[in-house]
Amino acid sequence: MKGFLRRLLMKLIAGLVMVWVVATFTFVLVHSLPGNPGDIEYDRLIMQGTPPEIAQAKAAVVAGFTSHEPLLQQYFGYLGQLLHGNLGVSISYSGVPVADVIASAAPWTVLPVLSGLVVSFIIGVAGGVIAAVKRSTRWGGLLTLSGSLMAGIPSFVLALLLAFLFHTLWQILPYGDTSDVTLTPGFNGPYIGSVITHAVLPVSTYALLTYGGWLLTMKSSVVSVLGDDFILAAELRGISPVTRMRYIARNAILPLFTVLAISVGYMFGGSVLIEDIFDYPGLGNLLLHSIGRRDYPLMGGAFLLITVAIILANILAELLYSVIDPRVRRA
Amino acid sequence: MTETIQQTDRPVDQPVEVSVSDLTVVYRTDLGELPAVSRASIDLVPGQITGLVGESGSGKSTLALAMLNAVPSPGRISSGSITVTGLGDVTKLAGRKLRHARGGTLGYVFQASQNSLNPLKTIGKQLLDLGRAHDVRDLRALVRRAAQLISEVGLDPDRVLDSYQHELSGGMRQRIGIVLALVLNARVLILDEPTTALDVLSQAAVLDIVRRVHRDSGLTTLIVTHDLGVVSEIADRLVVMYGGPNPEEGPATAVLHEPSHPYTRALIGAMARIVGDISAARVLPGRPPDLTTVPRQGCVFRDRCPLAMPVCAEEEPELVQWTPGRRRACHVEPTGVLS
Amino acid sequence: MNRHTWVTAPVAALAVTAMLAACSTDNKAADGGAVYTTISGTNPITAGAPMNPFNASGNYFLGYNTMQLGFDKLNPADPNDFFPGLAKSWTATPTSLTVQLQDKAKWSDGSDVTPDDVKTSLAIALTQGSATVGAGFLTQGLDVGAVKTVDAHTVEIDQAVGGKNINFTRLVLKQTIVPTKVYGSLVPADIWDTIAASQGSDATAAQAAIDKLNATGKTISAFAPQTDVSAGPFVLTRVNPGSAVLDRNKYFYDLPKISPKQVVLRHYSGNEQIWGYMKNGELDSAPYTSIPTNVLDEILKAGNKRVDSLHYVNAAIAFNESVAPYDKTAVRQALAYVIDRKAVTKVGEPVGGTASTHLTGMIEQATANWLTPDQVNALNPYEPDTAKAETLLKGVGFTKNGDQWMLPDGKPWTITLQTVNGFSDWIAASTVIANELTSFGIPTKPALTADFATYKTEMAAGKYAVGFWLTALGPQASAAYQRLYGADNGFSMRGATVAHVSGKGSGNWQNTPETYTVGGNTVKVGELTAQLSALAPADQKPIIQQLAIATNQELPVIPIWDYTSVQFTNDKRFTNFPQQGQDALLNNPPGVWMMQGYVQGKQ
Amino acid sequence: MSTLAAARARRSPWRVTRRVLLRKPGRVIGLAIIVFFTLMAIAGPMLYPGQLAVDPDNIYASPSGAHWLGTDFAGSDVLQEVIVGARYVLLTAAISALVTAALGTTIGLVAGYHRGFTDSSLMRVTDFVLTIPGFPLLVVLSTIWNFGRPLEMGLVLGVTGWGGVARAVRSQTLSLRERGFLEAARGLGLSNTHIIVRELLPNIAPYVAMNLLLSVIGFIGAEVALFFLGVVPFTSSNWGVMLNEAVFAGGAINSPQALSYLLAPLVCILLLTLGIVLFLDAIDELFNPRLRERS
Repeated sequence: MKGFLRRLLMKLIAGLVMVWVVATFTFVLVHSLPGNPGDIEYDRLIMQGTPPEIAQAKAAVVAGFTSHEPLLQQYFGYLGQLLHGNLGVSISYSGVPVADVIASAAPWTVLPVLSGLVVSFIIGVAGGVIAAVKRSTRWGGLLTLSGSLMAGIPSFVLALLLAFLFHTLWQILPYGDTSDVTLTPGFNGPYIGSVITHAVLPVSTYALLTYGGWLLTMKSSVVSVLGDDFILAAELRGISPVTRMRYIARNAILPLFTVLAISVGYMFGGSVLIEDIFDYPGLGNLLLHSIGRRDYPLMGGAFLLITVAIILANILAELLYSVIDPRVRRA
Repeated sequence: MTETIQQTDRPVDQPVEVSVSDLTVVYRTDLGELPAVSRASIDLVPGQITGLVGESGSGKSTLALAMLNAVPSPGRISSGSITVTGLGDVTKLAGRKLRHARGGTLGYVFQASQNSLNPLKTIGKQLLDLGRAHDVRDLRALVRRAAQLISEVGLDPDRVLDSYQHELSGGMRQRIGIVLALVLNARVLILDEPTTALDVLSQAAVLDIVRRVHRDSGLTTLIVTHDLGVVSEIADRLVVMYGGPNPEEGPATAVLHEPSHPYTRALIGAMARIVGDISAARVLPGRPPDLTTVPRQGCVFRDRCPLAMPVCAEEEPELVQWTPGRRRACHVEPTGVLS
Repeated sequence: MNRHTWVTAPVAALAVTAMLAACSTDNKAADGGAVYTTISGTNPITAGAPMNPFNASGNYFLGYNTMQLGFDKLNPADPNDFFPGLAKSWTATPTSLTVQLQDKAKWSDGSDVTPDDVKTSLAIALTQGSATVGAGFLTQGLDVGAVKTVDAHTVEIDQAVGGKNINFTRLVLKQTIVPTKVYGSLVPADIWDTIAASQGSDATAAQAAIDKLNATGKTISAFAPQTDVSAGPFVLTRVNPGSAVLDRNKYFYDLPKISPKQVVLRHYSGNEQIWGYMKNGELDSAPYTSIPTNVLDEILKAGNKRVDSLHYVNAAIAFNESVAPYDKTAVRQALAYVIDRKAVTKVGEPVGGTASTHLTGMIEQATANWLTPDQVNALNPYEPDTAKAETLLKGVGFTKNGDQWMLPDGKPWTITLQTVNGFSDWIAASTVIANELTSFGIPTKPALTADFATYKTEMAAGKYAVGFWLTALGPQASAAYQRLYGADNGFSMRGATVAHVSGKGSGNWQNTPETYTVGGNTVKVGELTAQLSALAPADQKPIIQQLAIATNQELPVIPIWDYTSVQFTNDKRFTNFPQQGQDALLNNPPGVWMMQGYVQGKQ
Repeated sequence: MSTLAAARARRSPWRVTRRVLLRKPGRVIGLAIIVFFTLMAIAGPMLYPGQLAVDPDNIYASPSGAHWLGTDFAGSDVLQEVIVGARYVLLTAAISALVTAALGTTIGLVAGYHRGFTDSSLMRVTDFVLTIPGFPLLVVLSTIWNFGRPLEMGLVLGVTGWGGVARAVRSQTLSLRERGFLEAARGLGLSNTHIIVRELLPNIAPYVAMNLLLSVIGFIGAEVALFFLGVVPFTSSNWGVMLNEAVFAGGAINSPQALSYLLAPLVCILLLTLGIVLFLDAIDELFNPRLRERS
């Protein structure tokens, strides 16, 4: 247990170092973007038909939130703020704390991603078991093929295809919003129902996106566990089929934790496209918005958050792994 | 010499614990169903340790698995019977009865090189799983019995029961395998290559334990091995296998000292260690049989046999008794082999 | 929230969902009007943004819950022509503006809109970047010197000492009026002293004052009020992730005119979403989007009505004249002859664009307004004519080698036509232009810049020789010509004189000559343009005429199409929408239409 | 019986490949699809030299004899665009695969071979590359660098996408080590370079090949996605550009006229993915003989 705690601590420290590296990387990246928030605001207003003198004034306010200190000084300031858990203030939201902006966007990424993860996990793992057991039959082969195909299809192609089929062609599912706007948000049936129906397409996209990973990993894992000696040994000792299934399941599930981390990363990364297509006000959209408006702190914050989610998923996978595998826990 | 044979010979009326008769196991392949074990017959007598020897691929492991009616797919028992006292014909058993026979009456110990333990559960937990699977009411008694057995095999019960597989050495795992095979008071113990992949010291220890528990519990034991050294140390009887019907069987010392079949002789020749004469060591020519290359007609060994005759290609030799207690299947006269 | 609620919440959610799904009620307002659904084109709706008009992404909606003293009619002949807003009427002197507030003007909490609210609002306006040292003070900015309460409904706004801004009325009327009770605490008590200091002659003190104002401005724009206090016809009830919901303000001064009970403004991230809503008949009106013909058909089929109005902007091709051969007038003219603007418009902006005909640097309507018919007829329309183009090119030393044109120095002439990502109309147009030019013998490749911010930066750095640009900004001709002969061309005003800079870092990327020769006369474009902003419209005419004719001859840019604002209305739920031709109204959001008595619910 | 001859015949690489390929019809189809698109990428632009013809009077035309897949926003032929666009997509994927293979294999091999400090520092870098969310990073990068050309796009994709291959190669190298492979080679007195290049590389090549094919799918997805999102400036036809135009400018989701413009590139990407996936199955079996003998 001591060794385990020590490794967890090491993982956390490594995670923190990674956060620092990513923060630095993001900082450099973000500040090498050409253009500046003030100019963009000015042109945005001009294109909306705002008279130049008023656009100029408004753009000046936005520009006022942009730091003009030397970059190195900004960098240390940024790190200092990060240490205090402060992501700074947004430029395009004129001084609203980045954390607040992100907090209001995060649920629209996290909830669909997690729902998608749960759905894809259930379907993918079940499919993987079937594909493993029936691997010599035609259906098993087709199931495996479906997994490889889903793992290969680009997320946005999938999203567009789903939108086209279910929205344009068959007109059974809504697309391009989070809920029916005529409904009052809150704790009422129609609204919740509407949120759920609007979430079907994005969540399905997230789910299909990672379904292949689960299925393929589960399949090969089950196949290899089925061939393991101890399963035959258990059978020859007269262990009951239910217990044997439990043995198989627990052993076969181990490699899935690696997939968990990869899936989370993949989904958060894919959120940029999926949220753009389904117009979900989540982190991916926020990132695009912040890039378009050159909102450096917001861009850095959104990017950092997505990265931290991936790092956390990795640590979580590691944790789960060691909970279930004594070879790791008691080594 | 003949005296020895007489001593270990089995009187005709001696009770038989396990009787394998005319057993054929086939594997389904692209080329159709090919036999891995063909018309094998073996009797296991209580109180005796029977050694089953042959090269890899000779079908000895398949036979051992068949005794638990556990031939892995795509293989199946196509004919013959395996009668175990108190259980009847094992090949006819299915479902719960079969499951209770395995581990209950028939204890099976795996090759030492294989991991026969679930890596994610402690030995104790796996013991409890075993108890539950066999409807053992008093699990405490089971644990006590296991602890006793573990002590008998020379390990510390408390430590072992709380250990995971990866925390035990190869020799320790093998002893645990024996304990788990016997903990439910099996009467028949089948060991598949129990010493392969163990170092010399562990090998000796494991064999010693097998001998002891066999004696103490009055078991009927079958050791499947390719290692004639093991057999010479421990077995009372010896059955030699090669693809089809056993070429030869008889009391261990007799067969080892007076091989009456060219294959047995070749096997012994390849294992010069047991006679201590390195100059006598010869490599067994040719490749061991495999499903696709085994001849379909005549003696299966004839391609590699130095004494092969034209008749060997046409007719399969029958397994017949030639001296009391010893049977052989060969067209060549015993004297022709022994000389 | 206590623990118990937390635990049972999911269970309750399921039960409620099941119950309400079974007997789902119609949420549409029944009493006193329907729900008016539309799009706010100005800001995407973000649930996390504050309800603050001074926030760059704030949830505030002009004409609905955000009020000005008046609403701009975009009248090119009179920049101070406004619809009344919170101001019922106003009278202007050269140095001040006296505003009569609406008699019944009230905030949505029932309190009166007072002169003090106006004073606070104008002070805030001066913290919002309006006060900047040396940026055209006394000619351009919102130079409010003092705000005086005359009586409970009358307020006098004075220009700073010495100020004579002819646009003063317009600038004041356009300011957002917010309640003192919400924003007052953010405004320092001595703000007017600071404002005075910022306008003073002591440069150091002025700069310090401006820094102080800017700091206040930042606090104000980041401020997030708890609730919306509106003096407009609606008040913001809530902001959802996909929409903002505004309910009718029962204290609105002209309540009987407001028919909808509720306004829902839907979020959009791309034009295609607005098209989808319209196709489903979900919108009562929709703002301008760049639209392809096939989609237009779908929208019209769904029962929406198209309403066009003027849009004071056009798409043009701009040149960096420091790069040869674009410094030659003949070259630019030749290109204008080669590019078939009608064909290009058909692909680029088939619905919301009309091909430019007179190329004066202003939109067509403005050209017709400012120039006499004779002058208009005398303008060169540059009808597609490759023969003329060839003559012009050969006249300045170009040669043709086979199919390909050679520069005077003998090198082959190729063009990279720069556009920017996301401007799908420009991109589509550039493919056609490239096609035309290539067929003419100038191999042309369209090139894209990643985004507009980069485009602007690189354009200002003089990296593009030929690229798309928005020109003819209006409605004032001064704005249109500032675009051509202003900062981007190195001209800037220093007090009464005009300075000209060029070269690296000057911001001058157009690099036209400082003067043109038109009909033997020298036209000082920079100076003339600078004069425009200080003149009353009537006095602008001769200058505009000079600039228009000079621009038509010299073509510092080649305009391709004038944008038309194509809006849609749907009379399924409401009637009496503004009609085509009511440009002054159509240029304002539907909230303003309602205030002026338009848009009634169908019962 | 000529079992020996038969066995030898079975082991000839060409025969094996053919046999493995022909075992399932899907594999042949997969290979056919890949070959088809590769030919399209090579020959397509030659088929239609010069610029795409525009026809302002024939915008978003329905499929017809003259335009099999209809026309786009400028009246250009959609079929022609799909064919011409294949080159960019595949060329970019090929370049990025090359970069990924080079970087991933080198780093994986060196890390697995040297272990210790070299290994752990190289793996930290790999972790970093794997942790940074790839697509958002590309979106940000696209604003900084103009990678509108295949070479640049391929480089960027390759440079940001080698993590997976490096990890696979390293673990494969480690497992070769475990098997005493390296000790044996060292025992023979072979130099490090020789061992890495001559001994390890051939053993690892199959895994690199498989991982590459997998990452090629990812690269195609990513590059097309960048164009679709409209963050990368495009100068030529590309499937992503077509999708972008179809959805954001053509209203294909709302208007049936632009449908073929939307579906043509979509189907191409789907087909190509399917082809690679089907073909991968064959490669998998070729390099994993265990699978071969099973079925």
